[in-house]
Amino acid sequence: MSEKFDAIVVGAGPSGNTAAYTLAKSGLNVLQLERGETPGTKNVQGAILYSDALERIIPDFRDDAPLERHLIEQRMWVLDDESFVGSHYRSEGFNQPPYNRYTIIRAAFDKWFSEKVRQAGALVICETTVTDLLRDDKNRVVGVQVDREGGSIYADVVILADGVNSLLAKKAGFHAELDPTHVGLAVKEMHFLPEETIEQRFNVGEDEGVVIELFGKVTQGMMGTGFLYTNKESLSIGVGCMLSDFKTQKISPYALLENMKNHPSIKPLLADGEMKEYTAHLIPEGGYKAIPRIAGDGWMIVGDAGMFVNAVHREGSNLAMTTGRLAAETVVALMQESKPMTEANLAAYRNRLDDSFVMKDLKKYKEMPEIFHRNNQFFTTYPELINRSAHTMLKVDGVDKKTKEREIFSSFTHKRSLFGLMGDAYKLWRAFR
Amino acid sequence: MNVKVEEKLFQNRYRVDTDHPHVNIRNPDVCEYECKTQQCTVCCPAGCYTREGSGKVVLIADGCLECGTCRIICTDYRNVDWEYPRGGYGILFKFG
Amino acid sequence: MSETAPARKGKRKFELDPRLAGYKGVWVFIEHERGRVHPVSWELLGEGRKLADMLGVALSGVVLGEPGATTRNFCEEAFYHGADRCYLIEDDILKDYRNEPFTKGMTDLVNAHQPEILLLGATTQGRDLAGSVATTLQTGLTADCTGLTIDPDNRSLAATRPTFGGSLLCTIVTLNYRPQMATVRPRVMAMPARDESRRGAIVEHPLNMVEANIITKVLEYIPDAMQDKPQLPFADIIVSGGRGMKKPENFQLIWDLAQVLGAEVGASRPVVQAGWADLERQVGQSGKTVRPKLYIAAGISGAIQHRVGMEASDCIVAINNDPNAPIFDFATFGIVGNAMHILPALTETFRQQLATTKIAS
Amino acid sequence: MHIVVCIKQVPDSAQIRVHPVTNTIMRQGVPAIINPYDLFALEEALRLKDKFGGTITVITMGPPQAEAALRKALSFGADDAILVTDRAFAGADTLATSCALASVIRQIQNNMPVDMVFTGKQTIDGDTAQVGPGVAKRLGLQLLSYVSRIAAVDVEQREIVVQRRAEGGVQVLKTALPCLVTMLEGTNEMRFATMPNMFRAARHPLKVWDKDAAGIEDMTKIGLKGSPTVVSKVFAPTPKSARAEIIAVESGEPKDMAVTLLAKMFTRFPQIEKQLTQQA
Repeated sequence: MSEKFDAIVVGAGPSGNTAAYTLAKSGLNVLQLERGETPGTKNVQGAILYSDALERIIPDFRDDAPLERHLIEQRMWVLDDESFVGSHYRSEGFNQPPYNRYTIIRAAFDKWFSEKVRQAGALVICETTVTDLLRDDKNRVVGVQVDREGGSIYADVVILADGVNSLLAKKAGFHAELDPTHVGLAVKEMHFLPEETIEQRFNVGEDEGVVIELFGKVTQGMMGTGFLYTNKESLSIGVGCMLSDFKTQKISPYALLENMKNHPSIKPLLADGEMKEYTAHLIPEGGYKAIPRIAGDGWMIVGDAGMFVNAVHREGSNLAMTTGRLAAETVVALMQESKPMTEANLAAYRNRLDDSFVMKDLKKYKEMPEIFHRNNQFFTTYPELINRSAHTMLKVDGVDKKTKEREIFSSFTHKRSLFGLMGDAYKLWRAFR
Repeated sequence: MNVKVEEKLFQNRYRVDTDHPHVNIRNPDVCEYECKTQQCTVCCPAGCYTREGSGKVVLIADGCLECGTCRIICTDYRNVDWEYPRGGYGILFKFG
Repeated sequence: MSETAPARKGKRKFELDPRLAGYKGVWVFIEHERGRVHPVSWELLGEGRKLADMLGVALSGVVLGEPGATTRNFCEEAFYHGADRCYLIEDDILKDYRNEPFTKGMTDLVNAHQPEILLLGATTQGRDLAGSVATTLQTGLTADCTGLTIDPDNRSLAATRPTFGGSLLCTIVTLNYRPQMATVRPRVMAMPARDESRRGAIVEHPLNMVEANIITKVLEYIPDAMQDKPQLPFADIIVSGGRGMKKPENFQLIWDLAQVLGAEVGASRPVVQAGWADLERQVGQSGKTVRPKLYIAAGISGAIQHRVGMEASDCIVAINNDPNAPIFDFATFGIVGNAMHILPALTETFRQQLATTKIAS
Repeated sequence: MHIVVCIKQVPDSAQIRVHPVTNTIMRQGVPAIINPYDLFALEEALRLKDKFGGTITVITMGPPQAEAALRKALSFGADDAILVTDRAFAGADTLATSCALASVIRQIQNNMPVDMVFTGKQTIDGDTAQVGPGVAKRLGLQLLSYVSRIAAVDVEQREIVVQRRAEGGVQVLKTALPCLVTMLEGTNEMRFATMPNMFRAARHPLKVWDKDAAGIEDMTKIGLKGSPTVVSKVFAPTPKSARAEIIAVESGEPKDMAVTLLAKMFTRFPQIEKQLTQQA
């Protein structure tokens, strides 16, 4: 009576979809289980899509994927309470197809992606929460238990793409509860505006988009960033900070977002918009050192569940897709050689990951999270100093520039010793190296 | 600033599983008498946890965004039982 | 669009099929249950009067019921409320409302006397009947209307109704079909003044049915008062309590006010969760959706879960000691204060008020 | 017993918002769901099937995307599903819709007699409550609308007893099969689908019928052509006044607040005073 598949993929986000797609394309009998009403209804992202990872499995995705705007301009703003110092990078190079980065709306995008998974031949079943993993007498994972009557389903391998909370792996004892220093909490709102208004306000043409990364006082001293992305007819605005910081603060996440929205430099961008959704989501930002065990007898972990996020570059979905693909390719290779899905055989997944940009990038920034954790001046003192410097420099008030420079220098050293400044610079250089 | 999270949640779509709350406080006494910070009442992005005058923490998870914050920040007492809602229930993001 | 705005260009000039020109007059179905006419019927006579006057035609009531003084009295009352005429079918078969005989009676009357407009209440009875009658007559029916008027260009009935759960309104016309039928939501149209000096003509008609041929039988009628289950979705007045009532004992204050008002008692989710009130009484997202004339919310903050279940109420009175409570953002009237003090005062004031009106009437 | 359940895929109207400033309708991100009232009908039909056995055929008329609604109905336990989809049906009002649905049910009946037709009391997008009565009339079925409870079914005698919501109470009605039932809300709770049914629903080959398969002969009776009513205007309602009028009195006495409230309330809402007087 019980159903048996070659592989079960738990979750229909970018990692799960890529895994299920890759497996099904290779002719495997795949079941994908998703707890949302439709794929996407439980998923939250900023959201920016990096073409490369998707292109590798669906080269012509641009033909029908619901893409919002391709990004031609990146702004970085460092804010204090009433001003910001910013850099803008805009290039016609980004405006030549095939485009490299797009804003997307996940509910629509995930639904599209899932349709591709179905077309590839996987059986996709939604509204079904996997509550546990099934084990055999040797403690190998042999399937999943879902929250429905008659819900024991078997498979040679189970790919856990169940997101940042990674409840299944935790329940199975594969890894421990997340540490608040390893996760960020982001809250986001969707503000709808007419297309033309967005294009005028952000100085872009049809289908062209802008990303604004926000640093400084918007996080009120916590380690984190804000963001504002342009979609076709909406803006995604959000702010995220480390949970460990939230844990010691007396400001609620929604108040933080509300404050940010009311910053004099941001408010006009949102004016007259219609807020249509408020979301919250955790981001696994523990980096390389926090990556748990990612494969064992009959199971593998992909995407957010495995901490595969590059917090420094705010990349996640591309890592998710890549891990999903590499996990699936590992399974396909083993199946072709009729090898069992043992821990030893599935270790090939880790090797593939190590050879990919995923692990290389994460390794490069492995010190980053800790540096920021131990040095909150990056989020408090510096933004204020930078803004004050700009103000001093730009204000025309009869004071000569040399004196101004001296004032700026002394305000830096006053707030933070010369040693401190040099140390910070060194730490950042080390981490980025 | 007086921010009303209700106004924000009003925009969202939910299918509440009335008889099956997916988040529960394990032992309410721990929240009331032992936990000094009651940080869940601050950090929950949906304001699901409220502190009553008496010091009791009341949880109504209908507006839950299923982020997991409350569970993870409860490091001292591990007093939150947290599961995903039954299939199809809970928050249903329109945009995500 | 302002009323003086010129007619839109290209608006099709509508010519009524000459075969339908014989349809004249405005009819209102006089709905009754257990010897009592549903107030919506009088409201419709008030509205029908305006339409009939605009068209320069007669306004008629349609009464179907068992033979006797009660049924005849409905016709008299219809005249008092504005009807010029009443079409009457008296038959024992029509003692209780049933779809089959009422549909036959109504369609026979329409075919015999050809009204141009037929209005019914958007009640369970009116909608049951209207759907069957319109299908039998193969004519257009606009359901659950909140506004009626006559298009001066072509004498047709323009019926406005909410759609998509009330977030939109649309105006609907019935073109080359007669009669133009509409069911109208109760409590939307004004109640006309009752004028006992008004008289009218009764036009009688036979039903021509035998009970043996009617398949559906009414075994029993159970009045709501006989049922122990609260009937929140159908209540006209609801008094609800929330967590701000502090203690389960204080919830008695809610019951006291409800008793004076003849109201149902509602509750917010936390209160039900705490066991102060039955799940049956929970208003909101995971409870009941209500739409009373008056909703009194005491100690309820107005969280979204509650709001979605009651915001369609005609009048919302909120009592809360937190002036920033979200409920004040959408309530009609607000009292900032301690519910434990305000509720007894309200109960007493209502009691006095009602005692006075009782003496006066 | 063969029960046909008519369902409709509708936009989740609870998600449609009117912009508070511009007073325009915000349509973005409004999902399509099974009309909630139809779920009560489906569940009631499933309960009859649990009790007496038989077959449940779910039908829906709509665009190809309505497939999702049918698959969901299959997952709850329906046996078969028919998607009636054809451009010719577009723009139908209640009269034309009931014509098309009645024709579909006649076609189903040709293969297997239908004992009962179930549907919700109304849809949340149209809110008319008229398609059910219309279909019953066309098929000559006994109409049981606004049913709050199925009290008894006698399969041998082909009789059914139901409670029907009436003004101020419920009617207990007894009638003979075949009949058409429109279900009231809150009468039951949709079951949680079993995993085998989820699998079956995902794999079930759907029947897709166009107007010919649906047995439509007279094209003037369906779609826009067959609709006597025409929408002449769609507009947004004037928004409710934003904030509550706060009742404040100089004395600050609850008693005075109550008196002020009553006076203001009865002025603005004479119907409330009337309601109270009527009750008294």
